[in-house]
Amino acid sequence: AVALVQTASGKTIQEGISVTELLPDDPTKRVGPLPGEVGTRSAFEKLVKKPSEISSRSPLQDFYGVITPSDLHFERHHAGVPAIDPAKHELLIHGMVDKPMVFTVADLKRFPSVSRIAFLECSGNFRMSKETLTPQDICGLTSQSEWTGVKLSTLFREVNVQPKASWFLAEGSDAAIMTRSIPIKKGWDDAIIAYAQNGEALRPEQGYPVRLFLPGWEGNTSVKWLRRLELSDQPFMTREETSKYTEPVKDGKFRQFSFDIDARSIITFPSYPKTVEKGWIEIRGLAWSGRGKIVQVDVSTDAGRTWVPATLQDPVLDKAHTAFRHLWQWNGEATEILSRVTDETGYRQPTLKQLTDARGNESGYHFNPITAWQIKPDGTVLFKPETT
Amino acid sequence: AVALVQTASGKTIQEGISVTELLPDDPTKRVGPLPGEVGTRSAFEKLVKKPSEISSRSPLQDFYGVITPSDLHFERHHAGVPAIDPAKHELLIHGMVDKPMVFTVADLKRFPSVSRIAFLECSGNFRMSKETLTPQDICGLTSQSEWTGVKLSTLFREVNVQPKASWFLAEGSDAAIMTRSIPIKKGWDDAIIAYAQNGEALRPEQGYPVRLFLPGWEGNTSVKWLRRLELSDQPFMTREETSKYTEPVKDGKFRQFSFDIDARSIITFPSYPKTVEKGWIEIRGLAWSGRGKIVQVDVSTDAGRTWVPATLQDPVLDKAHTAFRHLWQWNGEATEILSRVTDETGYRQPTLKQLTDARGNESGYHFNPITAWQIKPDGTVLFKPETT
Amino acid sequence: PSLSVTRPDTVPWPISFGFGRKATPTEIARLDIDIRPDGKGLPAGEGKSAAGKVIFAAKCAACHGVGGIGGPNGSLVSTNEASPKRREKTIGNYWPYATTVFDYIRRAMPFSEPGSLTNAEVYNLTAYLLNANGIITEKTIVNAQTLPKVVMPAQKLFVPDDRKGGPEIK
Amino acid sequence: PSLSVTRPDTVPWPISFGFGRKATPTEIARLDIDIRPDGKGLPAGEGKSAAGKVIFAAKCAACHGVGGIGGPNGSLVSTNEASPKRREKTIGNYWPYATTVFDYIRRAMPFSEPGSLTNAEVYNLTAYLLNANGIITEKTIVNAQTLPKVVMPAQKLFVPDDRKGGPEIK
Ligand code: HEC
Ligand code: HEC
Ligand SMILES: [Ca+2]
Ligand SMILES: [Ca+2]
Ligand SMILES: [Ca+2]
Ligand SMILES: [Ca+2]
Ligand SMILES: [Ca+2]
Ligand SMILES: [Ca+2]
Ligand SMILES: [Co+2]
Ligand SMILES: [Co+2]
Repeated sequence: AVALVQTASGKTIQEGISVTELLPDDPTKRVGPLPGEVGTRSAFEKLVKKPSEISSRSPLQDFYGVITPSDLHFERHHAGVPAIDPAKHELLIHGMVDKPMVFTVADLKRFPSVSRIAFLECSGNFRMSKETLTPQDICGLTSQSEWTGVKLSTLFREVNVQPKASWFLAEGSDAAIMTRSIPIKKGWDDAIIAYAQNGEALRPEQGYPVRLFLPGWEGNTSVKWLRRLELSDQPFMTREETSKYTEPVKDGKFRQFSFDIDARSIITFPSYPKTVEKGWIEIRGLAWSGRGKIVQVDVSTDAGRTWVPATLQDPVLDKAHTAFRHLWQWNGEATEILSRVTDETGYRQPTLKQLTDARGNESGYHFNPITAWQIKPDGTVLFKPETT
Repeated sequence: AVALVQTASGKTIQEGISVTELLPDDPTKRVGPLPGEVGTRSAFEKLVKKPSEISSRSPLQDFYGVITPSDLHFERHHAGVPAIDPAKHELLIHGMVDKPMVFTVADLKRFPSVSRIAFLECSGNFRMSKETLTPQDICGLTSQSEWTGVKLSTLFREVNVQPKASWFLAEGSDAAIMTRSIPIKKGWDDAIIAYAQNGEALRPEQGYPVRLFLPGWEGNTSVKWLRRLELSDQPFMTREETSKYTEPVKDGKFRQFSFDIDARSIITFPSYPKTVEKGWIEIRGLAWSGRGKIVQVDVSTDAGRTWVPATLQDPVLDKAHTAFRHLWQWNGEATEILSRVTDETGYRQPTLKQLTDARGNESGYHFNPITAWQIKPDGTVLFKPETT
Repeated sequence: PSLSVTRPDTVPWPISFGFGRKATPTEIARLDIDIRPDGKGLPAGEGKSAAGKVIFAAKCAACHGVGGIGGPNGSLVSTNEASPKRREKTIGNYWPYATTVFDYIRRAMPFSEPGSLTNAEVYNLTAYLLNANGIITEKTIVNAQTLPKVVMPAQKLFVPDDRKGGPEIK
Repeated sequence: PSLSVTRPDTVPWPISFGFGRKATPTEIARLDIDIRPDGKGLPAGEGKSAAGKVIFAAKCAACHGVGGIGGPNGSLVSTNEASPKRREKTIGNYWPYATTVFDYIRRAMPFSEPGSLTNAEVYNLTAYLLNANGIITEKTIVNAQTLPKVVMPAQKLFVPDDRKGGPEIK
């Protein structure tokens, strides 16, 4: 038997240390906590989402790579996170089907499964009020996970969806009984009834025990805590697809059922509130498109006058946050840095001016403008609220 | 302002509920906890590593997809987990270099970075004592993360490694001051000085704040809590590459510096202690190789008489756990199910008999035999200790 | 189906995996609470504005303002703001279907006691909010027949998304 | 270097990024504790088996057994087991280099007080363990000159990995 030296206190240090508390000068002289059941996050890493009353934003500027730690996945819900016993939870599929059926969570896990790494973004993911915004503030309502579940098409076959069905309603079991109407094509294409995220069961905030996951579509359509799907020959016109999640376009009209997330990118380093030093800087960021793979990210380090393609981190996945990097030698002069993504449909991320020109409005859902950061001669980095 | 209804109590339910405690019958009638700073794991999910005094095994049978949740990444350390203040931690590179240098963690993060999804496996990852073993028991010393850091080659260039250097020593700052000698070629090829894992800083158990990561190599060589690299023209013959991490081969000899993880696969579902029912079963598992990509996984459902290629989950990545699946209709009769991987070098996972024939021994490091599960007529699933 | 296959993509996909159970009409009815624009799903019963006004004052006004205007959780009733830009979105000026009013109130309101209203209360509240927004008269009886026929002022404002990917910014 | 490039793979890689600082000889010396098989790294000083025996009894035997045999954390000294299969791996029968004994004890032992031994204590313990395993005599003085010259019985047993991938099972 190994002598268990300082296990408990070592563990206490690891979990509860305050920055002022003294660590051992030399960690090589003190045996640390031995292997445990569940790992910890270092007490030196203060990673938190930024909650408002209706959402909680992921700290994009603190992330590395493209996987969002599950406990830092953004949250958006309309009546809080329900507490659900997975043994009692069921999914009902009915309406225009030959065999209306009920599936327990255990049933769902028995079907052929699929996993994919993909982003999930709220379509209301844009803010630009002031210079002192972080990437988290500007667009922290996007996160990425490896999602696992059963393809909805598999369940459609099981219940025998009728040929005339053209939409389906997805309904959650939160206190908002969230509902959205989804064109049936998405259900056949790549919709997943997901029960797992980043290797383990969904987190409660992400729909535990089962949610709809619609790759590339506005987050609200991926209904969490899913309890019911009703097949129909028309949309249900729920409050979330009429009064909400519709956006002003030209001529006083409002666009409805705008599901796809338009291609977008943001530089996450350097960004406010970080500061930089003269010399070599690796500009880093994320780019994604709800319409497929991204094909190129351009970076400008001269306020948009010239653009250089950034390096994309392999593998570039379909409908997934993709990391980009661009090596830049900063000469210490004031400038602005920007990124601009192009996706495989040929869509190039617009400027704010292009967006407002096209829609005649300065806000609304599905706002994905190029984001610029001002670099000041003293190394301060500030968001540039207007990029027109 | 939204009325914050039952936030605290809802949160308590979510975090601390016992299975016996009553949940609301209908979660749609109770507003749950509103968006928070850090997410939770459902209290219904009991995910734990299995600790011994020297290691802690990942619950492979409980995972979905290929990402291992960071707090469930296997642990293997020789003197516990050190508590390290990242602001004080430094990496020294010296020996056969023109410019011996010291890098703070902040310095390391400024260099060009790279991310990759790859497995990490302890080469001592095999047990077969009895029938009532889970995948976690048999080979839970393997896990997968998205690792981010600076390429070691970038640092080699920075310090100007001398042409005659052929090995380097990697040294940790745990209480074992873990050391391994690594051929310099690996340092130039794909070694990473990693500071992040699955989107966030390394976890303390995985080397916080900085570790060596050698894709595809036996886990012990990816020295954690890295404090020093010394370039040399010979190996240092540390205790971990002589007395440990060497394995018996033919003629009473012992193999040293066997770094590559040989291709391996295991069926994680169905597996002990799960039971199955007659009918359709999706056989699921993981396959990986330290020598590159896997190209095929064959599954046998008739005790090894015939084999069928399984479906591989895209993307198949280099030196990465890859999920495989095979749809099987079980007729209720006793049988055995097995999986067998082939990697891109043409290596096919051996049987235990092939391994023992080749090495003249029945145990040792780098044991990667085909693993069989017995399916009993009552649906019980048991490990088959001998697969010869 | 036999398993004598050698390629995974030719694995015979069964007609049915046989997992899950048939849903009974009773359990479907218990969950099938949605209301479609054509009125499908509306329950028996009816409501009137006057009755709804009383309920609204008691259960809703604290969050949505007296008369549905100006509460901390947003107005539900339109006023005549000078500038359309500053105009708050309400049932009167932004909701394309009257059935949504019934559906949403019944599933989600009042925020702190969701699911507590009777169908009659929801009919009354629906009548009240439609009347307060000047869409129906005070006398109109709202029920499964009349509600789907209410034409909402905002319906003509909504257009479906016609973007298909590609270079267009729209 | 200029940045007038259009392809990311042609970004000029600087000779130096300029991050980090030069290491001073003092700070290198403080961390450079490893011992190579050729003796590089061995400090001044020396040790003898008799002195090591006393230290071992006080600081090591509780975990590694009296005389280095049979403790809860494993034997360090060989016995003559009949079957080589059951034979415990020890310094005497499994360690290919004597320098590793000094290096490992100094960096990691005693388990509960790592880093607490003086160089002289480590030399003495090394001498004791080599002598107890019948590799050096009781009189041998162990120091930076003599230790690398000790030929370990197990050295000839170790072979490097010669597998290169490919179908071979080895
Ligand atoms: C405790 C506060 C509260 C009470 C009481 C309350 N509501 Fe609400 N109501 C809200 C909140 C908050 C929202 C927005 C919910 C969301 O974000 O999805 C809302 C949204 C609504 C909406 C949708 C508004 C829109 O334009 O999309 C309607 C309609 C509504 N409430 C009606 C009612 C009625 C009718 C009652 C009473 C029976 C009521 N509410 C009581 C807080 C309240
Ligand atoms: C409190 C228990 C404890 C004490 C006291 C202790 N050791 Fe150890 N020793 C261990 C453990 C545990 C290991 C295995 C460490 C590992 O797993 O890496 C070990 C390993 C060793 C090894 C390597 C054995 C091998 O074959 O790889 C040597 C040599 C050693 N100890 C020498 C000593 C000496 C000399 C002392 C006294 C100065 C000492 N130990 C005191 C617990 C102890
Ligand atoms: Ca069918
Ligand atoms: Ca939309
Ligand atoms: Ca150089
Ligand atoms: Ca090895
Ligand atoms: Ca319905
Ligand atoms: Ca040295
Ligand atoms: Co929403
Ligand atoms: Co080890």
